[in-house]
Amino acid sequence: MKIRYFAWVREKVGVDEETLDLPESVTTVAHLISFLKASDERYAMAFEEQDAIRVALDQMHVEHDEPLGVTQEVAFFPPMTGG
Amino acid sequence: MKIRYFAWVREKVGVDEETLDLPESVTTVAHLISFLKASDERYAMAFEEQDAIRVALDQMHVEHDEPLGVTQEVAFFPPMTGG
Amino acid sequence: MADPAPVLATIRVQSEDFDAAHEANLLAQGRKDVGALVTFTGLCRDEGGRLSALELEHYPGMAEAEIARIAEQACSRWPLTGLTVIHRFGKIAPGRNIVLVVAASSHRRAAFEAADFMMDFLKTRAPFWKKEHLLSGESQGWVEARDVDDEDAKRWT
Amino acid sequence: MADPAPVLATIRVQSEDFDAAHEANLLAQGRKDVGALVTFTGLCRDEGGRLSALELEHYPGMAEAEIARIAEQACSRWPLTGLTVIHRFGKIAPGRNIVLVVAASSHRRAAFEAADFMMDFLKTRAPFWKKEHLLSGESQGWVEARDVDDEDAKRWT
Repeated sequence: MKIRYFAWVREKVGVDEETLDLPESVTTVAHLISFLKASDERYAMAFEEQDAIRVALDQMHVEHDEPLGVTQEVAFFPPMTGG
Repeated sequence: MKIRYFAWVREKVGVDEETLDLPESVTTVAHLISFLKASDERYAMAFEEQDAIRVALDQMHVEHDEPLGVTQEVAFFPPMTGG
Repeated sequence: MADPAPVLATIRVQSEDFDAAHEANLLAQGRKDVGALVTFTGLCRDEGGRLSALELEHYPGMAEAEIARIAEQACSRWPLTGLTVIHRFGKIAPGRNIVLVVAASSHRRAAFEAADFMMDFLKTRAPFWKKEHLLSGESQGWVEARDVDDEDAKRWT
Repeated sequence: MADPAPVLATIRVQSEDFDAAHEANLLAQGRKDVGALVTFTGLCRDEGGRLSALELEHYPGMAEAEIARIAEQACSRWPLTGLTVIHRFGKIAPGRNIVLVVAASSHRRAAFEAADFMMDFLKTRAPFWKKEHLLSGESQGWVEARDVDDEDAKRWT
């Protein structure tokens, strides 16, 4: 699964995007965050304030309890500040 | 006292403006309207829907119970439709 | 740092057309404290092909004075960095400009609300009256004031 | 007379500057049913001389898609005759344009509300992030989302 990071989440994780093979137990956004946090300190830092993190599945905003389903692209980013 | 008329009030009265000598008993806008209505049919027509008529004294909006005081210019007109 | 100078609104009542972009640029150019610029342009509609023109009558002197009073309220109510109001009079063809409000501020809500407020009170307090001219050549008569405009204006009290 | 065609919003996400007047004219020219044109321009402020630039990061693809979703809501909610949204990305100096919304309608309230709505949801849902660059040469870091923007967006629900 392709994972993209933006703004300070990107800076903390240290990469723009990466493609990861996920275990079958990872079925929701929240599972994915837990999986990433457990895998490396960089993710633990990036997702420290977990409630502040926004998520998009295939470029649509979703909540953390959303199933990953057949998603091809996950994106993590801070609250938006455009406009 | 100079009196000006605009829009359909002007059309019904038949003049843009006129200068009238008012009796001392005419001390408010409402008195002035009654005085005009009694003086000629044109005014009676123009002020028929009296509540709809707006008034300005020296170019400031006022209510019908406003005293004329030292007003130099009275204006009568329909509700505004600019913008 | 000295307090910012009070904002002086630019107000014009004229028969000539205006250039909305030029007026908006004047409020922004050379400044770095303007974060939001809201421009409202009111245009003459043909009402489904019915109208050949609107004719706007105004009360010279009072029109400028009343717009200035409304603008003063807007400037005291919102932290504006600039405010421009232009209202045309005379015969105006469908598709042409009638009225312009430009409000500039550091903050978007102030600019939106000030422009919206100006339009509501221009509609209900500025001494202008519209007469419709039909394509058929007749004059349709005077446009009637709409209750909804009074209700819009009441939102601000 | 046939029903009017559904309004297609014009949406662009670009690093280049835009010409607000040109975009506004496109929505009005050659038409006689547009009574109200509201143009919102968001500009980069220097925050009291502190900033040398804002840098806007965005999520390519999703930025356009999310703006299109917001625009679609605006078009279904208000009777618009046209809607244009342009959002820039990259480094933007104080005094320069960041974002443009132009809403055209027969009626002023629809144009005002649609533009206001678009800006509230661009702020809170379009995937853009601002980083501040200081005159001192340092990067100040990322602009934090403001609760007041969420509250503004909630006005429409």
